[in-house]
Amino acid sequence: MSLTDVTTWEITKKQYRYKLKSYFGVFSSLVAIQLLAILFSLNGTGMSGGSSGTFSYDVNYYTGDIIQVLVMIWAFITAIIITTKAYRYDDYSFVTNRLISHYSNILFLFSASILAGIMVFFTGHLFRLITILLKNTDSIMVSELTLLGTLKGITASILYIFLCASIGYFVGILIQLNRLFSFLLPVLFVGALFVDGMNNDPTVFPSIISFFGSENFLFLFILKIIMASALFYILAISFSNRMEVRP
Amino acid sequence: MWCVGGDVRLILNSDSMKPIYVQVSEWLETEILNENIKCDEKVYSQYQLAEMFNINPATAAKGINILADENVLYKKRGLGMFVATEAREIILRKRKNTKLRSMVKELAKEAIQLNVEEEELLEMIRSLHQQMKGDLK
Amino acid sequence: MKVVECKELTKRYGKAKAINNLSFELTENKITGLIGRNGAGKTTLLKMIAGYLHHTSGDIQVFSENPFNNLKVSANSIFIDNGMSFSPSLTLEELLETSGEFYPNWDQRLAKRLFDYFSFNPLQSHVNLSKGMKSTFNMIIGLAARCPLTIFDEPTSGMDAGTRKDFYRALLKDYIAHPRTIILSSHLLSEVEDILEEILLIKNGEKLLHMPIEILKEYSIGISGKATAVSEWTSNKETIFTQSIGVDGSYVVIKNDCSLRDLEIARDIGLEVSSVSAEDVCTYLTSKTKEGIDHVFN
Amino acid sequence: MVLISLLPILIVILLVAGIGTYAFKSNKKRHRTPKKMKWVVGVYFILTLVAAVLSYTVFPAEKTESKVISKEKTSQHDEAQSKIINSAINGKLPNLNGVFTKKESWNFPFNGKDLKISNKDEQDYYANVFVISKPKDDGVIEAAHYMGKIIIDGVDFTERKGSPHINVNESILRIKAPELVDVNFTRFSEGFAFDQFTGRQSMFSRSYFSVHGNEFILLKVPKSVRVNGDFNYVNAE
Repeated sequence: MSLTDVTTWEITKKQYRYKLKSYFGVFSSLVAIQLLAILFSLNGTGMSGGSSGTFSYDVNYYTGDIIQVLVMIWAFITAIIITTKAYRYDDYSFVTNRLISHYSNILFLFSASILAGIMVFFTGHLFRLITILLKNTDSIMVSELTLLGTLKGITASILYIFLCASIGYFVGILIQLNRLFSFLLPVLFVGALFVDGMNNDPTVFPSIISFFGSENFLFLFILKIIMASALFYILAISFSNRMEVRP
Repeated sequence: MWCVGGDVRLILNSDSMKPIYVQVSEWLETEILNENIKCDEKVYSQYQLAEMFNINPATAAKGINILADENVLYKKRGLGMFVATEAREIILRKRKNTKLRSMVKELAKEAIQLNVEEEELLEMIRSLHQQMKGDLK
Repeated sequence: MKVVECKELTKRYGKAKAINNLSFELTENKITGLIGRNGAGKTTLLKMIAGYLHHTSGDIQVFSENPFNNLKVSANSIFIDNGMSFSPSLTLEELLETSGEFYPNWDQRLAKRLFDYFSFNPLQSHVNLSKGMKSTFNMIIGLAARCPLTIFDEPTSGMDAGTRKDFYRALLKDYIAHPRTIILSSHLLSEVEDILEEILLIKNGEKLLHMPIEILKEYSIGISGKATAVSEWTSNKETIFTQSIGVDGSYVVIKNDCSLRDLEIARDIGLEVSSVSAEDVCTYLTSKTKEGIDHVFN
Repeated sequence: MVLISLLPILIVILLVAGIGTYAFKSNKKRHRTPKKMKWVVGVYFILTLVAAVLSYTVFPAEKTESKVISKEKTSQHDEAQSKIINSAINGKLPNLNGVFTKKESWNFPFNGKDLKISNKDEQDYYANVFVISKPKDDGVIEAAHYMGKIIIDGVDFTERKGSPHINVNESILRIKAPELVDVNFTRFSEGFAFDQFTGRQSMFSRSYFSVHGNEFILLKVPKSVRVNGDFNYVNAE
């Protein structure tokens, strides 16, 4: 009997390649979400107008914010779903262990975030095109990004999506550990929102959001996202190390 | 008597009470008696037998080993099992002493239960024996 | 070399013990049948060997390592059951290719030929297969992977009679060509006994016996005759099963540790001595009471 | 209040969760061929790609690349304009320093002694008028229209707005409103992730800011001309 020796990295690569194919369904839900986001965005996010003497103006604002936000929620949900039984055990039909399963999931989520981020950018253009065709305005203002700006924007978009995925992954693992969390976590979250906003001066959530959102240096932003998502993944991995397969 | 080849698997009846390795060894004995395998010829390996009869190779090996223990087969190192020169005699002797004897014992027992007298039984055996001898020829 | 080694292995679910103080060893390149009734703990034991579940106490070693969450064990073993989860995004053909990437001994030619023999559609998805077809497909993966430790948990569930026969034949032929350690669990011993070398019989998570299958066939003998005579003759023997037949007849299965002399005495006092098939021995050993289901109606 | 403001967010989250779970999970159960799924995603991706190409090429919108003026800049403009106007009202016209630019100028020969400024206009147009007395009598009224930047939501519309019509008839200088300018535009942004690192408004400080642009008319009149009407005398610095 000759036993095969394999390394973690070698199998991680194989599992990752397998997951790219086997979790392909996430992208069909991504398409559905993006179409929904376009629908929501068609209303525009705002209007402003005014006049002074002989000069008057009306501005309709359209942003890709909704697309971005919905895709972030999608990433969150997707990450939860791949921790559920139906998906978690796919890799156990082949060679793996817990750590490899996590590593390949993280790699998968990262790749999915990259693709989703790029698709957010393109979907933004699809949305723009649809709006142009539907709208009758004498002028369309496109604050066109430079190539560098575009790349920075896509990077930021991807990282936001990835952050949501890592939170979702952590939440998913908690729920797999104990079903109670699926009830407890939303209650805690909404409860915290209420408590925070009780005196009409929320501080905790805005400061968490501005921790990322107000960071104008891309490098520091990347660092913050990586640190935060690494934290969630490390917690998820350490919590799930004793979990059994198909018990 | 045996239909070798084709559907060999049918030969072995796993429902029969005899352990399969005994059946394997008996099948080999019959092959030797019928001179399908001759003296100093190689017999089937345990793997060939396992495949033929759809049984575990270890079971087949046990069947071979019985014959080896009885000196029907001998081992050539690295080459496998071969039929001994005196194989036929050993088998015939054994069958007479064990198989035939136990069959006769059963026969006698049944005859006693059915109140068949010794003479009547012997007569039955005699006539059937002659009839079958003729048939086989 | 020992492939699987369990010492006082116990697995507890809450208070219930699925596996209780189980000790056994499986040596290299044997086909072992894990036999037991439904709920005996077969699947739990196999999943512990495959490294899916962890044990509560005792010790379990596969390839001399603790199998739980162990990459070496995972890479050198394969666990086939009908709960195997495959992504619906991959076609059956792609699943075979993926398996080939993971298992170094994978025989794509064998896989493909079995695949064609059982007339699978390469473009189909695993979820769309019927139960029997799923089992057949999983079995192809289990065979073609040629893992040093191959575990089949109730592999034939849902298969039709013909496919079962084909499967056991294929398993045996591939085993002869490429010997490896195979564990086969089943509640139907008669179906698998011919291809087994060893049998591990468990009941309520405990080991009843672990021995070569041929020895099991001589493990016990059946005695039948007049009830009084039978009970007298068997009074100092270990009975496994009793059944009354007719008005005053009875059939008793005892452990076969009597001498030839004993048996001749039995014959002489008019008792009938018969051998007991391995299947029946297992049924009797694992039944709830010594009278079997008749107990309920008495 | 908090509840009401959270409600739509919660509804959206639930909706997305529902769709995401349904669209993804149903793949596990429903009979669907893997190939179809790949088609759907592939076609959508190509569609967005085509859309991106079209939105860059076929629809050449008014592109304001790198012309977007930040909020800070805008308020700087606003302050600078007010400062100059205030100073001028107090009699001192400071250096314009590019805050105001001369849009149009006129020269009117004038030999009268009194000049009346009429900037009453039916269109409710009003512009400050500042008058500088020239050191000598050269018989020419020099008029100029100065305009500060009009910035609406970061976009400079100064060019769009025209100058008023000015003419001198007998002793009356009339200021007539320029043509009405109505700007109606649609503004796109890729989303907050794109705005965050491109110096545009970040996601939390987004407000619709604008400077409507101050304007004034500067008259230089001969020394002896007396001006009356609505105006301020200023001295240029």
